[in-house]
Amino acid sequence: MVQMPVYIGKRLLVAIPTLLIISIFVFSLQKLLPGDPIMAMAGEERDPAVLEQLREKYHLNDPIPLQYVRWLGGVAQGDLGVSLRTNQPVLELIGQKLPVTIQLAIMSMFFAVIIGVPMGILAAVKKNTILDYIANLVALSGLSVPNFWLGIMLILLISVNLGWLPASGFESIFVDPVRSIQTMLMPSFVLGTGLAATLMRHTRSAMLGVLSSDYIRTARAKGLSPREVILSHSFRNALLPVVTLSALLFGELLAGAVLTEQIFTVPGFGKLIVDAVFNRDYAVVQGVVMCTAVGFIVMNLAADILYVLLNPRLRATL
Amino acid sequence: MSAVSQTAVPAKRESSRAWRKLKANRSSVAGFIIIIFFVALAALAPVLPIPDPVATSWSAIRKAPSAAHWLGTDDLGRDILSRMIWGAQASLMAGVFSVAIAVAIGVPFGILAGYFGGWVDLIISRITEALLAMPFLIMAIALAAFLGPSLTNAMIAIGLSAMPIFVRLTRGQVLAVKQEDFVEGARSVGLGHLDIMLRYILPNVTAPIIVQATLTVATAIIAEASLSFLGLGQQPPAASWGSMLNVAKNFLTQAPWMAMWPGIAIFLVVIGFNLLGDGLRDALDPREN
Amino acid sequence: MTAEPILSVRNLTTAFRVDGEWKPVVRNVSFDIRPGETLAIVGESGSGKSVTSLSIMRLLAKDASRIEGQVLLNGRDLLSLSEKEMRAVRGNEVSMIFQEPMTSLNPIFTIGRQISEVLTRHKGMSATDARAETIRMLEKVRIPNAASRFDEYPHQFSGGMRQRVMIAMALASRPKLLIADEPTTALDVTIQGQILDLIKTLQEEEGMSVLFITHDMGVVAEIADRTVVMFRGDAVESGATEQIFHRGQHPYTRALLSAVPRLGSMEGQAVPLRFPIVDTVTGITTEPQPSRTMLERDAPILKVENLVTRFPVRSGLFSRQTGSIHAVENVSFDLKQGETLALVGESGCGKSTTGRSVMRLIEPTSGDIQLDGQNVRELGSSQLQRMRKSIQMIFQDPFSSLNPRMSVGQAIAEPFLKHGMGNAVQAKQKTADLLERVGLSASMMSRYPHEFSGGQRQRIAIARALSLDPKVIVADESVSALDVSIKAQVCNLLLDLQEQLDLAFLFISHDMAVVERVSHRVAVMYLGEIVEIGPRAAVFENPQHPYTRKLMSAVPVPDPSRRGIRRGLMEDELKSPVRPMGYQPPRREYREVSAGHIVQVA
Amino acid sequence: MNQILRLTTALAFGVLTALPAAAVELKIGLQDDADVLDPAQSRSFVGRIVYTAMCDKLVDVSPDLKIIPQLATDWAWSEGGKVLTMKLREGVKFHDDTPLDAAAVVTTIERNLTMAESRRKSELASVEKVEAAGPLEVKFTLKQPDATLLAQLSDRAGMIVSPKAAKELGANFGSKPVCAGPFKFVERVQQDRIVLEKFKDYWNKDNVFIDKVTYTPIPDSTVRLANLQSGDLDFIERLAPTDAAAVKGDSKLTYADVVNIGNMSIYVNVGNGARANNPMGKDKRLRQAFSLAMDREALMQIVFEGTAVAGNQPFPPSSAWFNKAVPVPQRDVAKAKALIKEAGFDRVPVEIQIPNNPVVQQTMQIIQSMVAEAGFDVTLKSTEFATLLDEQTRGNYQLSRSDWSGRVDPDGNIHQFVTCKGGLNDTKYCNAEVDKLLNEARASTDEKVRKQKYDAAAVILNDEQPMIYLGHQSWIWAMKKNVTGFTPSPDGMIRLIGLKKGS
Repeated sequence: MVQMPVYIGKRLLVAIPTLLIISIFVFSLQKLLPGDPIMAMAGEERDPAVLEQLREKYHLNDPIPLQYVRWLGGVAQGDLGVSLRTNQPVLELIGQKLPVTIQLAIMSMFFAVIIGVPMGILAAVKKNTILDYIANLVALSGLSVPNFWLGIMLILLISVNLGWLPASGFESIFVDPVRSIQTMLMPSFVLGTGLAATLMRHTRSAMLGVLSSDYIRTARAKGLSPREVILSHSFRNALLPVVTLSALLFGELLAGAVLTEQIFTVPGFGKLIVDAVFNRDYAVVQGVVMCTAVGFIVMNLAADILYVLLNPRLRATL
Repeated sequence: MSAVSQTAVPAKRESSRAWRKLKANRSSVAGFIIIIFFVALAALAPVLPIPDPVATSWSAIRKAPSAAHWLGTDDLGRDILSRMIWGAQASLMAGVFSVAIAVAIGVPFGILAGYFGGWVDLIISRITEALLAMPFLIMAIALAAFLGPSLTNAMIAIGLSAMPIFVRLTRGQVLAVKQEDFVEGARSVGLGHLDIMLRYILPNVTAPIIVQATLTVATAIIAEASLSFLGLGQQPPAASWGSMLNVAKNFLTQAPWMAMWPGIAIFLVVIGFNLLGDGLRDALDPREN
Repeated sequence: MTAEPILSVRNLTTAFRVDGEWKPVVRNVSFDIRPGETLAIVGESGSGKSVTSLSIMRLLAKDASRIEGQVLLNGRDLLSLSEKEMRAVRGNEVSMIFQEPMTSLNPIFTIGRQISEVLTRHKGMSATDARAETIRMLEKVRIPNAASRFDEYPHQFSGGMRQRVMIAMALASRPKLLIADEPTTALDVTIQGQILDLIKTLQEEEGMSVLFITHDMGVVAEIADRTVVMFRGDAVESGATEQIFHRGQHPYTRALLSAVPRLGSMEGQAVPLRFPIVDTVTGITTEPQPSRTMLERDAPILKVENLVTRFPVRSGLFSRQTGSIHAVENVSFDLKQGETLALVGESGCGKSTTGRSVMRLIEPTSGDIQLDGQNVRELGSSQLQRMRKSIQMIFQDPFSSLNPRMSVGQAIAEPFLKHGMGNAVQAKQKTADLLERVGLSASMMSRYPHEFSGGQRQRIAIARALSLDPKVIVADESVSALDVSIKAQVCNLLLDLQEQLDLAFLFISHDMAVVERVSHRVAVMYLGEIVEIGPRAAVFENPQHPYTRKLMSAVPVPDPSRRGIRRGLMEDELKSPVRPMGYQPPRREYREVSAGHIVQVA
Repeated sequence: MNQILRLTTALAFGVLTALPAAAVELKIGLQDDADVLDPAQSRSFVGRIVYTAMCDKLVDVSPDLKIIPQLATDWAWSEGGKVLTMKLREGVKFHDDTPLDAAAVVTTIERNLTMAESRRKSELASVEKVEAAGPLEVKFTLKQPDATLLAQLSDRAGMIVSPKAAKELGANFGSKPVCAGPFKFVERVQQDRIVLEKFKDYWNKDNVFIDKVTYTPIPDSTVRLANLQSGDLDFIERLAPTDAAAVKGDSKLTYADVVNIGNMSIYVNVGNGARANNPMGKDKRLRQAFSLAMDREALMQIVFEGTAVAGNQPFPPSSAWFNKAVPVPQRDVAKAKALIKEAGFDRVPVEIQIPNNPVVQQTMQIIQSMVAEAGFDVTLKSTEFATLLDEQTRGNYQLSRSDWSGRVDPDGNIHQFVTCKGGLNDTKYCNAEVDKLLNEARASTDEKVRKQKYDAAAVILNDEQPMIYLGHQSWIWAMKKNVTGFTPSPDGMIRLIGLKKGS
């Protein structure tokens, strides 16, 4: 346990080159993507003088490496630049969108966990029975339905035909919690089902692995009931890989959020970044991708730490 | 009394055993049948007695399914059944080729990283990690935007985005296989790195890669649909299921069948690949031998 | 011994479903265990002995197995009980311990919890009472500082200690019957001795019956009152242990016994001696042939001086090296052509690392290795590949030592072709020749490894090693994983090949009895160092170093008349070879006992 | 995290202090998110919709596209169209309670002319200087006569902002815009909403019946409509034509549309770089043939359900500026074929660059199949919009499909596209005669003179066809039945004056 800070420190050190590589990737997009951001933002109104002046203002005429160094310097001081499109500081934009996406993520995870984990356990315990097949089929369906399609269908059914839930929009949870959850129900359900499928399958295979292990045989040889064997001896062990997976799911979640937020007009990260890519709002793209990457790395780290905390062997040998 | 007589020699090969297991798994057979069905449709598209998928008809715009047009017509009066069949080509190709790209790049790098370790591993792993930290679809969108919207470019984008998964998987497998005595044995008889990688490591890491590839085909088909949905995939007048959905979403209330069929087709094919992938996983899993 | 049996197994038949067909793996097995008695079921892999024990406990997967017959525990048929009633039997009336102490305990629960669970479950004890009782049990199985170790996790225990925990757990509910399924197979020989002693002691104290499952005749002789011999699913012979050992009727029993290496059976024998081989069907015995006397040579083919191999241990934020594993420490020996030098010692003593260091599969830290006149440590990578022609290796696990994706013929021919020793035709000829030489048929060339049994695979591995006409072969635990009858055959093969090809073997093994049979000279390793080295007879008949003596006395002797004798082994374990940075290994002094027999004294 | 905290407190505070209980709130669904909320810097169409509620202009435009008073009550041209004098409305206040006077107008116009970030410079390029001729009188002196100036002043260039706020916030004015419109800025959450509330001191407050307006961007028109149907929105703009029937048939909704002042066209690269060297770019007969091969009426019916009208000029046939002597051509495949043959072709290979949006793709696929009958082998090259613009400007295209949202003054819809040095002349078409006609039309304030010039230009352009016009879309709005008093305007704005929302 004494070693935990060292472990975290080590992981963070390793994250630095990863983040640098990501920053180079995103920055080179600026060079790679065709289309002039200034033109894109000008739209119909293209006054060459104004365009030139804007290019100067945002240093877009400088060589990319110089721009990169300048940007990196800013990032080091917590300045991610300003959106070309709205002049808003990127950090502020992120501050606006992050809570939305976090709420979406948490609610989706909630759906994923309450659906995926029990189903996974059931499928593993009832391996090769009809229950297993049904659980598998449900999970596969979750994986196989395109998110955006399910989203559109739900809007049509639940909002338009039945009028049960708002079709889109967003309300901060701090302002109107009820409406906030209402508006997020469908998007998080859509996102959650896909994740639930993945979660279910991993829970199942982790459970199967544990159930066939020697120590479960020992537990059964001790005369423990199936309930004790499954919930106490097996599930906690099976939880370990599932926890790690959840961090990876976070990345999947963000990717899924891109389209889901588009469909449900949830003003989160996904929507922000798609719009930014299409508008060539590079400062936003760079800022958001970096932020996402940091989030992903932090989630991974958190999952690994949790893994260690749940696993006595690693806890000691860290 | 020779050593030979000690045990009855199993006559069948490992591969045929895997094949038998696969055949015994009903759901993977179902998956296989679904895939074969769509592959056959796609392959037979040019010879099937179906209307030209790009032939427009002003008199038959957005007609509901009927005897003349079994699955109805689209916003330009084109026969949806025909477009579905031709679209199957695009969607299946998108799935298979993008995974082929991912495998072709990811596996060699994974082998290099796993086999050599050290600096090679460090660099490859860091880059892989960086790629993984960027959400799949966001990368694909950026790449597709970079390359320009087209089916080929969408496939490249999806392939490149899926590549890190294969690097990571292969690397992990190589690390495991490297522990096997036969690899050390190969070194001890004086084989070079290339020989060991190609003849000792690669053949022994293929099973999980095949499984992952099958499952990734499913993901890639959805990814192509997603990119097409954003207008970055198959371009008109050619059809892919995703681009059909992209158009259909504007006519959801007027012509729901336009969205229904491609949605169902994507669902079926994806579930087919998933079922097959699961079946392969079970069949190739050495633990269950 | 006339009391009613505790357990009475009648016509037990267990079948597994394989690809939709029911395939019996245990057929019509019957035996009784009386109170206080130990019954051993002995057999080689695949004989159905473990399945028998799992069938008794009904621990096999329900949908994939079918059990028929009767299992009477105190007259009650366990096979007819409901699952719920059966749970009250498991861990309560009948307990079980398993082969793998490393994986048989749940890694995320403390050992205290895992033991007291039995007590709260079966005896209705309160948590406090269960804790007290658990600590008593831990003391009973001789775990030092039992109370303080209650809250520790399995990984904090060594293999031997874990097996004690398992035993404590099994005995916590004071069962009438203990089923021990190969409980010592995964343990080092000194630890095995301790555990066997412990089981014997506990059995006397508690008066329970034991069903002991093992493949090791030495262990059988030590522990069992009566013995059942199983062969391919059938109980071929049963009776009092003495009777089985001395008057075994079934050819298989005799084959098994003849193949068992016995420590001390080589007294007065100067050179290695082949195992006698009994045909498992006919019972015809082939008399053992001694190896021919070694030719006198002056120059050793392999000379190792002051070999040191260490692995860095890193920790901290920047992974700085904070210590080293001193795997091989100042090891020197030489090996002449036609000679077998055995490196013996327990797991972790550095014997395998020594073998790999000599071949430079692992880079040694320092020292000098002369192979056939070449300085191995100075070779460049291409020279190294060429050097490997003259020294080859055979590995322990026959299932992992061959590339499963390459046919046997390809595998054997590959080194020959790679080193440009001939063309494809010659390679094929050579492969056929080698296969015949190792007792296989040339027609098997196109088959793949999984089509062969373990013993056959090991023969293939040997053929492959021979394809380069090496002078030295490092055999790393090459017979350890084999069943006893196969082991004997492979040992004989190695001796044949040595004679024919004048090979030098560096024979790495933990099996003292096998070593005694096959080696000319023996080096005993402990914590990375050679503590005693000398001619086989000198070391075995006049062991000097305390560790050598301990090792010798721990080896189970397949002689039932010696049953009941306790070794009185000290209950300590192998120490760790991890040293801090800047650690200076002490200077060692050696003493020559007799010609070539050298012992470490300090 | 501080940011978030501040933001949430601000939000919470905003809601608590919001409006009395019976406040009438109007929720409007927009197609995009607005960009910077500074009239000097803004460039998006939806931004203008928001300004309509927030920022009054010197003059406004009536539904029949006449200039009408707003902040200026009266104006007059003098000295041959080189001086414009405007009288300002009395008693007008900005949202920050500072009074609107001539000085404020001068400050705003100068800000538009000089601020580095200003996008209004070209719109006001003809202005030499602007000065206060009295407390409520402003005088614009021009470099040369410019008839388009009034139309420019009816848009963002004429939106007068609070000089105090402009000075305090500078280029960041958009973070908290202060104007003199009927609604004042409350808050904005990017891509989520812009909230305005009624300005109680608005000069025309008696005609404002809405207390609070929320604009929500929802790009997907289906979802936008779904939100209206589910009651989450009161009003949406740019309904998809395909949904028109559904809205008309919905008893809970009201439908409104009007043909807009913009146009849809295909640019032909006639002189922009190397790729102008293509058959269509080189031979006007092929361009004419292409135009004739299309059935514009059918196109408008199929794609736009009849809500759009066919066209062949920058202005819709309903416009006063449309030259009736050059009517929208009927489809004539035979003539098209003849022209192609005359040009020495049998089949004409054409590559058309199009933005990857479904409606345009649908349009172009129809055109593709229509012109194929005449002999054009069209390849459609879909491109992302950002890339398309870039390629179009750099001349990396043969034909390119582009839309123009339209300007109130005819000049804005034609001059910059086809004059040799026109800022949006991506075809690099250059004809001295056209230049002369269009410059003269711009300089005159006499509508008759202007009409004559535009008609003359239309004849030439219809012959040369550097841009092949397809038609004119309609603005389509849908609202709840209880929303009344909305007047559709061809400029696509949503004017809230007079708009009511019942219970």
